[in-house]
Amino acid sequence: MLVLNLIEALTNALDVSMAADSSIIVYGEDVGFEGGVFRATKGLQAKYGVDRCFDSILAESSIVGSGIGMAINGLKPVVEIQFSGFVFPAINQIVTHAARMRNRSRGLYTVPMVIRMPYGGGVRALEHHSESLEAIFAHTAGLKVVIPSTPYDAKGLMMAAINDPDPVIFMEPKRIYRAFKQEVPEGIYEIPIGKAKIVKPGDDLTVVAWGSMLRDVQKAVEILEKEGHSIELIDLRTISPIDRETIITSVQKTGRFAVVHEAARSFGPGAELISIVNEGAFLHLEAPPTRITSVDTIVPLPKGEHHYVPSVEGIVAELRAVLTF
Amino acid sequence: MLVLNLIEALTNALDVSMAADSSIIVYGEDVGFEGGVFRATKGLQAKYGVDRCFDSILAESSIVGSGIGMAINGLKPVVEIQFSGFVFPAINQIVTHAARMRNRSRGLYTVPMVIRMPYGGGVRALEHHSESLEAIFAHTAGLKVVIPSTPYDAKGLMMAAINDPDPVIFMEPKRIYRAFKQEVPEGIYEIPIGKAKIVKPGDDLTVVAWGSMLRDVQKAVEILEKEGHSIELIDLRTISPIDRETIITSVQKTGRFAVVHEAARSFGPGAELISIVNEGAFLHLEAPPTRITSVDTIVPLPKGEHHYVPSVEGIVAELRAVLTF
Amino acid sequence: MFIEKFDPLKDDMIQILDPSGKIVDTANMPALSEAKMIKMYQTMRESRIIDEKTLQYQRQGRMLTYAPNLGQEATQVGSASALRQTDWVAPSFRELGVWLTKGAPLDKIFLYWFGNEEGMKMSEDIRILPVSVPIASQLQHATGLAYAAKYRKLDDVAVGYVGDGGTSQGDFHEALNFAAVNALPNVFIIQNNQFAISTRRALQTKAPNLAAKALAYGMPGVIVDGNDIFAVYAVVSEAVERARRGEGPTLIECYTYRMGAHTTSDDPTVYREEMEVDPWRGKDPIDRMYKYLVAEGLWSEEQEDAFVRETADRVKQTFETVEKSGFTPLEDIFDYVYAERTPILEAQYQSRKAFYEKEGK
Amino acid sequence: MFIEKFDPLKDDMIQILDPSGKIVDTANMPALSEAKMIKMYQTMRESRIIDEKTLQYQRQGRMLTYAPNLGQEATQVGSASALRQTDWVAPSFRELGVWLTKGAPLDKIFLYWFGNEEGMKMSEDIRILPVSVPIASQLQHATGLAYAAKYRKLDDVAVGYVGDGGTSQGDFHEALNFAAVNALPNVFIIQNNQFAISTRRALQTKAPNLAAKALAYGMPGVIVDGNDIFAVYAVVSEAVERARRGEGPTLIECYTYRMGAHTTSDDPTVYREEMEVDPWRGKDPIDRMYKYLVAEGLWSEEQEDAFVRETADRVKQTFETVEKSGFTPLEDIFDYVYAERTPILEAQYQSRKAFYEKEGK
Ligand SMILES: Cc1ncc(C[n+]2csc(CCOP(=O)(O)OP(=O)(O)O)c2C)c(N)n1
Ligand SMILES: Cc1ncc(C[n+]2csc(CCOP(=O)(O)OP(=O)(O)O)c2C)c(N)n1
Ligand SMILES: [Mg+2]
Ligand SMILES: [Mg+2]
Repeated sequence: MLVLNLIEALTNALDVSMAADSSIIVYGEDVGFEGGVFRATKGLQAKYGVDRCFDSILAESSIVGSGIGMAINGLKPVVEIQFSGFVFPAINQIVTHAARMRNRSRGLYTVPMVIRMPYGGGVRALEHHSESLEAIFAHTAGLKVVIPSTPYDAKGLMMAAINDPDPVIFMEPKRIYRAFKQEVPEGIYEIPIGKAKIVKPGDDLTVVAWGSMLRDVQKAVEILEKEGHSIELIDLRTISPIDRETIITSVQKTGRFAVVHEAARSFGPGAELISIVNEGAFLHLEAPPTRITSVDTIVPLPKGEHHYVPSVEGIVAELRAVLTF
Repeated sequence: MLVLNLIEALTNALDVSMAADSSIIVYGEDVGFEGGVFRATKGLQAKYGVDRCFDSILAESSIVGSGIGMAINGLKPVVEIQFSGFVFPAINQIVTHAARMRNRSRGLYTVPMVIRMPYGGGVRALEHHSESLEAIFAHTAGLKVVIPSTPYDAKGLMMAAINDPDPVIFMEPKRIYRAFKQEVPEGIYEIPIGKAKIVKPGDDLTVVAWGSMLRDVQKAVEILEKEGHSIELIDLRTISPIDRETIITSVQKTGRFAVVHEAARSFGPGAELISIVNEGAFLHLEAPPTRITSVDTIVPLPKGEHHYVPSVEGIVAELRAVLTF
Repeated sequence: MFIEKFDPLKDDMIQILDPSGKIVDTANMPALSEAKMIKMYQTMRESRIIDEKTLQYQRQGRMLTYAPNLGQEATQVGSASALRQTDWVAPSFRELGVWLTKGAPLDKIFLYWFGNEEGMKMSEDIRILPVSVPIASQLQHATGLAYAAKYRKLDDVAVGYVGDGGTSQGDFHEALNFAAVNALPNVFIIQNNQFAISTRRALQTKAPNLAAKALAYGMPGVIVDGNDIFAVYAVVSEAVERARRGEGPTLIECYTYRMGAHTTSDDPTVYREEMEVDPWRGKDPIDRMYKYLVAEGLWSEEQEDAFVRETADRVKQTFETVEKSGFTPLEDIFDYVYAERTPILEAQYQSRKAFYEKEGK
Repeated sequence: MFIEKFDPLKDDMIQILDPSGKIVDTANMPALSEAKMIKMYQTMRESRIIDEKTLQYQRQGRMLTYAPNLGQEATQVGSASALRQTDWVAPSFRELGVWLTKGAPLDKIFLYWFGNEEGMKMSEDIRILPVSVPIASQLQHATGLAYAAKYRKLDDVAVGYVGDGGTSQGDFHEALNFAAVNALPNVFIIQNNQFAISTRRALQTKAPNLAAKALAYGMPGVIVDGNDIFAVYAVVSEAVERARRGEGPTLIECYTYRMGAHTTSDDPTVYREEMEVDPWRGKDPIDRMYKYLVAEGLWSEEQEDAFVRETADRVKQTFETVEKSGFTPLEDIFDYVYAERTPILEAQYQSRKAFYEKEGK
């Protein structure tokens, strides 16, 4: 067993995978020599050579677009977008090609690649360094969207993403890259894409969260459980394909539902979860399914960021309202 | 009064606006000399000169990005993206700049521009010519998203968009560009952005739709009303900022809700509407709020497109299920 | 031969076979076997026949939107003939001649334009990526194909096709730059047919020509008469061999003309005069090679007539079969979104299927 | 003077003031008043002081991420000094010298880097667009600014700044092409500081230099010693005047070096040796002008000391005021999404506000 934080777990996942499979190629801006601005690819160029781990040109569309060609021609590219806010120049390649090549060629050509990107706020960064864009990707057919919330999951989900036959958007909660360590197996293991995890069972309320919000929600849940409420907490892990069954089963049991996310509220991921709950557990609902989210403003610069994202106290208050509805 | 189809109404809106305001500049691929592939800008170059209506280079990021600069420097660009499926190369400019310039400069610089794009399927076109992407834009703070469904609305909404102080994504239902004609005032008038329209009042069910789906929904509603149901049909007109009040007031009255759209289902616009209904009318609900949508596949080529999009019969069946729940 | 010494800023153009069918540059005339020459000629002619018949079907309401490559046959067949079967192609949407040269079956090609994705499921050994509609985006794929070939120590080359309009897109810039930085085995072919729909080449760039754009990437750039199949073949062959030897990418501007409409949805009379098209009729790539072959005794009017007749028949039969193919099966739209149907896709499939069954469809 | 006759493929570089402070090209020495020269010098010096003090505050945990422009002062102050007040600038994020030259107040600049958007609300007459983080995207805005100026018959010029790394983005390509096609009054300035974070210039392109990229757009491209403020001023002035006269855009590569870290989040020792940085110390743009001014009797050690002391004090005081500015008011994040708060934003504002009130915040 290793004891790693989330970003070390990712580096380890890449390392173990590259050692086992020479078709894996890792690149992106500053990914090669210095090992990425967050050091997710640290040591990989030295170990596997510049052909397998390199600095791309400063051009996200090229990063993803060339990866599509590589994937079609037998490689397994794992590319980095330096921050999710910089994925937009690559969106044309992601949405119109990576997501569609299999369908367009009826399975003749496929794009098994992983597009990694640190996402979310809370690191007091410049503009465009704090975006949470999972809803946009999840709305796009042909993409899978994965967000780990622990080192163990990060490694297992990354290995699953690498072995997945389809393009995976792998969003990394950078706020908790180094927040805590966990035991992580040394070798190969996978956490299945498409399966949510019941972090803790409970009876009165189902709460779904993912990525960096999960820890805040956990804190909120602890506070509320001390007050005597019993809460089922689910880590979604995969945003698309979403695990409807786990959510619906839980809400059918608890009768109450809340989703907490950092992404903007309107037309955001929470809306999908509320719809799923309506579709699968309407008659069980004892309170309106609720989304606890950031507001619909531009993500503020650091001095205003706390206004944007849900706080632990805010989550507690909103969950309490659902519990006592 | 003029009698115009939807695209003629748009051309007329541009013409009348350009005549009144010399700061309006219209451009995009093939927009100038030939007047656009759909002829939305027909005659404008001849009438207003090549400086005010011109063929851009074949580069969507340039089209939107240069428009941002023009808008900041006193012009009113109304640019065309030839088909909404080709907006992706411009998304970086739209999301990271057009939508944010006002906020980033705390109101010092603003981007009053209109980004027009024909959207949706049903015209037996090639790949990427049938996309419905309203959810992606509506999830982005700083953008307004407008979709007309009639010639009268098309002109009035376009004039409102042109006069709006913020960037407006103007999505045009190309399937009904030439589907029917309507009386349209000759001069200047505006239909306010942000206000839905009650197409017809009713008591048993609220149905929301927009753009080209509206006519199909109207047909479905007629069939069901003949069976004795009373349906309130709402044309959303503006996707963002969404008119929560009209929707909530309606559902509080009817107790049942459905939204019909052509966009993909998961993480789509319908999910937001269902969430709004949950937030504003939960205790009034007599049936699960329902979304009737396209499926979560890639938009198929013409020989498979009918599998994708909701049909009138399909809408009838699903609405009936809501009415009889 | 051409590539290293060509200076695009001088705005020259390489030509071997002139419009009258004469070899004007014997030194550079490629050593082609008679069989290969005839094959190249026949492929151009076949491509023309297919275009013409498809346009006719379209006018009859039997075909959907179609993008003919009329006038660009030498560019396409000449360039694709310089490739080895394992070389890759990242096409745009106007490359019928390339598909035919690489052996793509016509029924598949028709099926695609008939609105069915199944048409892009070729046999693997065609090695052409599916039709790519978002302009210039496919060039990025060409770089990745080339990177993989190089990394895997295969000496395959990847060719990307783009239009004159496509050179304005950011993806054009990024792809060429990435290929040059990594000395990738790529050849980028600009089909400069003078128009992007209605927009003229002069409105796309102030560069003296499109090959000059290569200078921005430290890459050789060459201009070739795109209606001269020998010149296209010779230049592309040299670029492909350079790439295969590890000497990096080349940009080739094939100077040609779009004789027809942009697609069947387009009406070129709105934006160009017949007068303007006329001079290009005299430069027709097929006529030119025909004259040459006949003069050399390699082809005759009788052979021509027979070939045209047989091909037209075959095209007709192929189209008529495809025409009967009907709609895409429901499963097909669900089965290729991912390797496996996700639960939500399965549920949506079942729901649509149940609805069809109930409705008796 | 320079622009029309410069051939970027020859890989020359324009220099007027050499590292020892001597004028090596008297013919082209710009006619600058003494006052203006001293102002330019002082602005470079001020910029250096601000950078150094900000880095110090950052290390003390008093400042957020900051991108210093150490070493690039001549490029920035020299180019901006060639502009008229009504000329526009579309900056990237490393243009302190440009902001200062155009008269942006330091408290606003600090406030921005201190994490408050209010810092980008300058007075209108500064005419610099706000800091733009998405690499190269701002060049597109420069073209629109220029189009509008031209259309409105104002003879303002729009200058876009971009880094060496930024030349790889598609937006670089599209913006330059659009500007050239429309003969817009633009000047594009590449600050080639040899690095894009850790990525070396050689990894961005195989072009012999970055100015050569102008050839792709039929635009003149010039390379200038970016550490020589006279050369930068002279070349940019000529480009600006060309643009103002309606002769179209110019691409200028300022060849310089990023002496510091990319930003305070970056540790350059991971990817470059001190040894490599050393030679550039001898080319320092500020030392160079200092030597020249002292030799000409326009500046002295005493003046220098006094200026440094006063400036440092002022910077300190300004920072300390900004430091006390606290958090962004809640209203501010809601009030600039649109011209008016939408109903949903109003509701969200009220809900956050009520929550703060309840929590006693
Ligand atoms: C990104 C994108 N924008 C717009 C279009 C619409 N469109 C299709 S073909 C075309 C013109 C292409 O011109 P060119 O590159 O010269 O190729 P040609 O059609 O002449 O072969 C345009 C604008 C598209 N397919 N993709
Ligand atoms: C589209 C985009 N991708 C990535 C980044 C992250 N990033 C910030 S600065 C930088 C390097 C910029 O290098 P260069 O253009 O040379 O400018 P310099 O920093 O040297 O001034 C990168 C990759 C970004 N800001 N925008
Ligand atoms: Mg063309
Ligand atoms: Mg740099």
